[in-house]
Amino acid sequence: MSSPEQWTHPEPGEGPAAQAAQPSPEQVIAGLRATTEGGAELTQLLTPEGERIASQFDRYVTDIDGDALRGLYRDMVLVRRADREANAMQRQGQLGIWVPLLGQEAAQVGSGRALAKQDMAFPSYREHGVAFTRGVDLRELIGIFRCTDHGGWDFAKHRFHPYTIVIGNQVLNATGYAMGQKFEGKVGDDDGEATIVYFGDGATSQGDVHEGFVWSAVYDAPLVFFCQNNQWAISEPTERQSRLPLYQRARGYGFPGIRVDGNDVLACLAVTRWALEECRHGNGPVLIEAFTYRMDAHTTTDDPTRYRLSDELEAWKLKDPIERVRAFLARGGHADQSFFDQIQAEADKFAAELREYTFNLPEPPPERVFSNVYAEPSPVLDAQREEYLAYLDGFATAGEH
Amino acid sequence: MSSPEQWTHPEPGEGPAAQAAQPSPEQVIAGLRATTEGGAELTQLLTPEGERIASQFDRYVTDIDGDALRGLYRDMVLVRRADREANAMQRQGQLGIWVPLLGQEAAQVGSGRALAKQDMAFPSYREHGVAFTRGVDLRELIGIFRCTDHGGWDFAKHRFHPYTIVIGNQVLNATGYAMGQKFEGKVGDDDGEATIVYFGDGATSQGDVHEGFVWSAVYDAPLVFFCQNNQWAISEPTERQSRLPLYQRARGYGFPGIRVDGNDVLACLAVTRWALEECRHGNGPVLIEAFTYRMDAHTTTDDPTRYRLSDELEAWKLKDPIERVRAFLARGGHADQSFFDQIQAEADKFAAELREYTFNLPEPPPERVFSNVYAEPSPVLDAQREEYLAYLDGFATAGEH
Amino acid sequence: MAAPVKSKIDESTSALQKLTIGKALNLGLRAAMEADDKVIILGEDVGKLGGVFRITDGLQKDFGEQRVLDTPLAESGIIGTAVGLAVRGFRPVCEIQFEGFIFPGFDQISSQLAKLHYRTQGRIKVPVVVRVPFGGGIGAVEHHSESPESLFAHIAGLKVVSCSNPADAYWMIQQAIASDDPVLFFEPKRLYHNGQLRSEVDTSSPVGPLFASRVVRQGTDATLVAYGPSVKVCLDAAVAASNDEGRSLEVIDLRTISPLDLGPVFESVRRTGRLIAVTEAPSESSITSEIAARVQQECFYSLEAPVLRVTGFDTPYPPSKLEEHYLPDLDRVLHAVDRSLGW
Amino acid sequence: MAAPVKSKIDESTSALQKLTIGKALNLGLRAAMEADDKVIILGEDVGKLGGVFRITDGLQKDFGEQRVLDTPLAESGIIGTAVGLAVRGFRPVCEIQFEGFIFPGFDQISSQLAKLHYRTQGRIKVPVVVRVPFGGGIGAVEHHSESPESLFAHIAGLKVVSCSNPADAYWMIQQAIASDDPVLFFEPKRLYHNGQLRSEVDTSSPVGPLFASRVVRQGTDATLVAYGPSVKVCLDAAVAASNDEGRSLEVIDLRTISPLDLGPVFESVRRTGRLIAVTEAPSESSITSEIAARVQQECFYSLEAPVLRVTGFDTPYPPSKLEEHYLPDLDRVLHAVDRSLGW
Ligand SMILES: Cc1ncc(C[n+]2csc(CCOP(=O)(O)OP(=O)(O)O)c2C)c(N)n1
Ligand SMILES: Cc1ncc(C[n+]2csc(CCOP(=O)(O)OP(=O)(O)O)c2C)c(N)n1
Ligand SMILES: [Mg+2]
Ligand SMILES: [Mg+2]
Repeated sequence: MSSPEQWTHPEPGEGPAAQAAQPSPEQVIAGLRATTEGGAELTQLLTPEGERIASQFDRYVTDIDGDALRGLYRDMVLVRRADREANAMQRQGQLGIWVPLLGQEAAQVGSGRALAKQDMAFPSYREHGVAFTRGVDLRELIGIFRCTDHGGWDFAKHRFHPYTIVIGNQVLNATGYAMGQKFEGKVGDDDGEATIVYFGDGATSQGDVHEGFVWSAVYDAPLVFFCQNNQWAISEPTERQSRLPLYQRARGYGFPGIRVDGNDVLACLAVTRWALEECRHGNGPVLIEAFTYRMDAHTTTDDPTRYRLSDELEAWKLKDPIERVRAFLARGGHADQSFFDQIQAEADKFAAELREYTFNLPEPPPERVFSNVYAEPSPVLDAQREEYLAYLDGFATAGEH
Repeated sequence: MSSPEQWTHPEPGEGPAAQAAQPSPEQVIAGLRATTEGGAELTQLLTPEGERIASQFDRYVTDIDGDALRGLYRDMVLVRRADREANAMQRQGQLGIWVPLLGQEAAQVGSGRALAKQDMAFPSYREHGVAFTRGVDLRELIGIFRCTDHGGWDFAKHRFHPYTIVIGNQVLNATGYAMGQKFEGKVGDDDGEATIVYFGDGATSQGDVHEGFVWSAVYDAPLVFFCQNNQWAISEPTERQSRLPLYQRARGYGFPGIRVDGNDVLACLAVTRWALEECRHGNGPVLIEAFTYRMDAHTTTDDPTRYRLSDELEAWKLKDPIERVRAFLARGGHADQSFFDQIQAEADKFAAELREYTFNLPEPPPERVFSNVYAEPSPVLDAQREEYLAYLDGFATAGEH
Repeated sequence: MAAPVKSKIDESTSALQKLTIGKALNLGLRAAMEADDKVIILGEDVGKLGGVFRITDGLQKDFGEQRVLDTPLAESGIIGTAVGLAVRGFRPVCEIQFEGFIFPGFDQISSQLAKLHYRTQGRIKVPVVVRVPFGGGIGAVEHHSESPESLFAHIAGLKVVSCSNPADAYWMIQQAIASDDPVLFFEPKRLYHNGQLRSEVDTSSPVGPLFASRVVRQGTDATLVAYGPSVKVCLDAAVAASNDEGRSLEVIDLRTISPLDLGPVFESVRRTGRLIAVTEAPSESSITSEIAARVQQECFYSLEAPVLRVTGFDTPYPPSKLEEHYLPDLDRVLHAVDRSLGW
Repeated sequence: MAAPVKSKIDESTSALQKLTIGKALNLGLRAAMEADDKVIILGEDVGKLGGVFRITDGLQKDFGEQRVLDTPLAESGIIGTAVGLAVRGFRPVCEIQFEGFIFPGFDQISSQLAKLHYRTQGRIKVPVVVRVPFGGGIGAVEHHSESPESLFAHIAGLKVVSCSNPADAYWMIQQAIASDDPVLFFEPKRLYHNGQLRSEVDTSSPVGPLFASRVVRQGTDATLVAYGPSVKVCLDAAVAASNDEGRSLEVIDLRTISPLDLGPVFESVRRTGRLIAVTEAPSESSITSEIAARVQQECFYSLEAPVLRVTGFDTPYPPSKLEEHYLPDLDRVLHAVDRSLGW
């Protein structure tokens, strides 16, 4: 089912079959490397086993008490549950495609919850978890994947920009936005504004990401570059994009870069708060590399068995972002089984509502093809619309369609 | 005469007049900064006063005896003389435009002379000095500026690629070429091949330059990135492109970057030899920032009085790349006045030949418009050519044209 | 939508000024910046230098470095940050130094600038203007003389215009900035400082709507349609045809390249029966192709000869010593008129 | 010029194979790689994964990582390094994952790939092929269903082709690779694995020259011209018109988009008097505009109705739930035939 031929509606038996991946020695090594902790430079506050460890970033999470941590846990469980539901809906033919975030919940919820209301976020296409933290109803997002629209939320209200699929180019848009915050004098104190932009490990190779680094450095833009290094750009491991850990890229531009355990929601929260604070006060930009792992396929059209070993996935399961919070909460007596059960029930309901909504999503009307191409009227397009609608009407009248 | 309206053939009195530049405080500071020695990290073998100082790169120039140094001196004098001649020819209306290299002779001759015969060079548009070291007859280059062609030399024979005007995009072409050297197994020992690519400080902001860095690092391409930081991208100081010295950009990619005194021909030779050797042996790529100064206008259409102070130029004159070699040669008894006179005479002859050739450059025939669009025949274009030539013939017959 | 309000310029000086196209653009930009402090200019060398053509001359001095930005050298960066600035509420005006350097910004133009309004069902507006000096005839080196406007006309979501005279330059740039849609604004660089075109501009009231073509010379025997620098060529040809052969040629300045406003062209062709479309761009899959395609459809029974095109050839722009052969000139236009009349 | 030589594939298997377009492309690439070891493939995910459409399936395994390169994620890098590799003597075949992602590579295509041969008066050849899966109808998200081929047709120095069936896919890709000119090769992605089109391919001899159009169905009442995925639509329409209304439609597969080979179209229109040009791309300033412009000129006295166009609309590609409205289908083509015949 996860075969790529999905794209082209193959008949059964059409197209080459997925084969078991034949990893090269380098790939095995790369896989192993990827499952280390991300190197000595990795910032971690919560180990995979759920132990809280001290960090220089502790002061950014002093307010995170049991309650707050339960909140983060809930966020992640709900987001994961919705992700799995959407994935299942795609398998059932209810969505054209789904882009799973499985494994990246901590990176997204941690960074998303670090944002203040006045901050702006520019996502790529996998940031359903960030969307959730920005108050976007995931039902407003599902149309993208049911192919009824390109995103239905109120971008200005949620301060959450539309998804961008063209790899890397939202980085420049975010840079411009952050420059605007600066030009408007909204930077300089605790109430300052900042922008965060999300992109992947693969995206770091694009010229636009570089230009975003150059511009934001030159204009001191209050911008946090949040790179989720999930180890893979579809089938290509991070080694295809860089010799060095990606957070080190910042070194060449003169702003700080930091690597955080992307499966540690507390660390992601702390480090992103620090970075945003830097930006708010005019010390931006900052690059964060969240070291994480894409636990599912790239999208539902992808077949990762062709290019990576299941061992790798098994190793990363031990670092699951949700399990470690659960362990910490349980061990510290911050939550008991009834809490976990209640969250699970809430998540099931959340997913059911998403499913229900999706199934009932109306088909957009044909005139939508022609709507909003321009903000101002276009006679040429008006004529095309009129002509096409008249043509459709012809069928209706003739009863043929 | 150096007014920009040149571009659009203004009538006398048309267009805004050039004003005396009103430097901002930052610009003054930037200007001062630019005239320091380039920082503690600057590699220098010959001081502006012509003293030879010890360097870890000495071992790359052990063969540079008096003879060889006189050769480098000659190269620089000839190249500068030709540059001035071309500049004058432009003023006299004989060239459409000229791109002066004044002040960058050491960077170009030093790096160019470091190349082995089998190496390949990709220039930008100011590398007349490099062209000279590659054995390109400058007369084959003048057509570009007389606008009769886009470069007339034998690119494969000289291993000197056509000029590229679109900022930065030759960097990717050079990267591909260097990858090819590697794929062909021409890398790995003393006889290995390498490629060098030239670009400016402004170019470092372009996405293509970044992608060249990424690709060459990932494919271990034998490529020397030679950035002539001449402090200006037309009217913009380097501070508009980067917070950090440009050679540090390499840090983020995992290959070495080094800053060399671009007005020191010996240092440029040594450092480039080192970098090429690294590449030849498979340890590429390498970034070199040659810290130099554009002593003339950006091109003959530019008016630098609008954006920089003459003080800056005066300070840089004290670091003239030719004078320091002359001082060293004279002081060490490696050359006497008759040598300098002889070189000057040779340079004058060289320039006169260039002038003579330029004046006699034939106009290209009209059919050239249609030639070589494709390597293989194109009937559509053939028809356009025939039709146009017949139309021209009509005039000839009618005696009207 | 921010309509162009009365500018300080008008108050301080007479409403009628004799201007070149270059000066008119400069004053138009100034007026737009005075009218709306969300208007900002960004590009390479637009600050102290005033741009390589001096179109932004004096603006940084008067409006400061946060409204006239000398940017890093990267066109994708210029367009991409302009999109972000527009999302934030600014009205950015980008300068691309020469049309040949717009291509590194192509992705931002086609994937973001053109589509953001559609993608968001109108929730996000991107009132960005991209100013592009274009065309040949200035004796320049490579990449400095091209005419890529047709590429942008093919991309839905963009508006594309070109001015041909000082009054249009002054007003169209302000109207483009006031428009809530992204506008690619093509400026006939070889005419910037052309004194022949210097003419009185009424800075007190606009010359008409932005997205409208205009008959600039009336005639009865055949119709010429052009835009930007080719309008002057056509007008000169019409004068010559009238003087030398007593022929009456109608000339239409397209002004808006996308959306096309072909109403005046159809109307004219129904009268004259003949149309010649003129542009410096290569002909293949171009605006002139579109004009021919639509005119043959709308005026099928009126055409007495096929629509003819006088264009640059389907070659890269040649070395500029050869550009007189490449560029449509008065003779080639008149030759096409002869062919049309002789059909 | 390296002509496609007889491939190992032919020897090991029968010369007649039943193939889909996707498989034919895969075998065509394999044959080209066997014939000339300077042929290398580069793109995103073309190695182990075999490309997201599996067109390069198995090639890295058999030819190694230096001939099938999984590149960093950057399209300007893919095209730009391919140009450099070509200068070095390689024959690179780039894969752009979806047509919507070609734009970051636009500058390298227009400034280097298209012009290097001209700029150097033929001293440097750039035999690069850029493979681009294009078109809609696959129910995809944004940027995965566009048809940008007209943009490249407008750029002189490029050749642009598109295949519509397995035999052409197999041979045209080899001919494109063997060509010394840069070729943009547009592949009808929605037909890659379409079993209906699966047909016998004679792998022993080519189907004809690369840059030539072809009449794929003869007819007398009107002519349909199309390329890529629209050829199937036109053929289906012709069958329907014949079955339902006894109408005889001629169908021409353009195959070469630039240079256009309109000879067969002119010849056909002179017989039928009517032409409908079909494409998924927006119509404005497109290849269909060019076809209309040239046909109205060359066949002025033969046309009994104007050239009509059935195209995508001048909007961005809509959310794919709406694509059935956007894409020309059999009904819209037949509707245009009706209009033409009723003119
Ligand atoms: C410019 C561009 N090229 C190619 C693609 C196709 N594509 C979609 S996602 C992807 C990989 C992205 O990898 P990464 O940046 O690591 O993000 P991830 O998907 O892992 O979150 C590719 C190649 C695209 N969307 N845009
Ligand atoms: C893509 C592109 N944008 C703009 C230009 C116009 N332009 C020509 S040279 C130049 C400045 C280049 O500065 P730098 O890279 O420092 O090189 P230098 O001229 O100083 O040698 C600019 C903006 C261009 N040629 N190409
Ligand atoms: Mg990734
Ligand atoms: Mg410079």
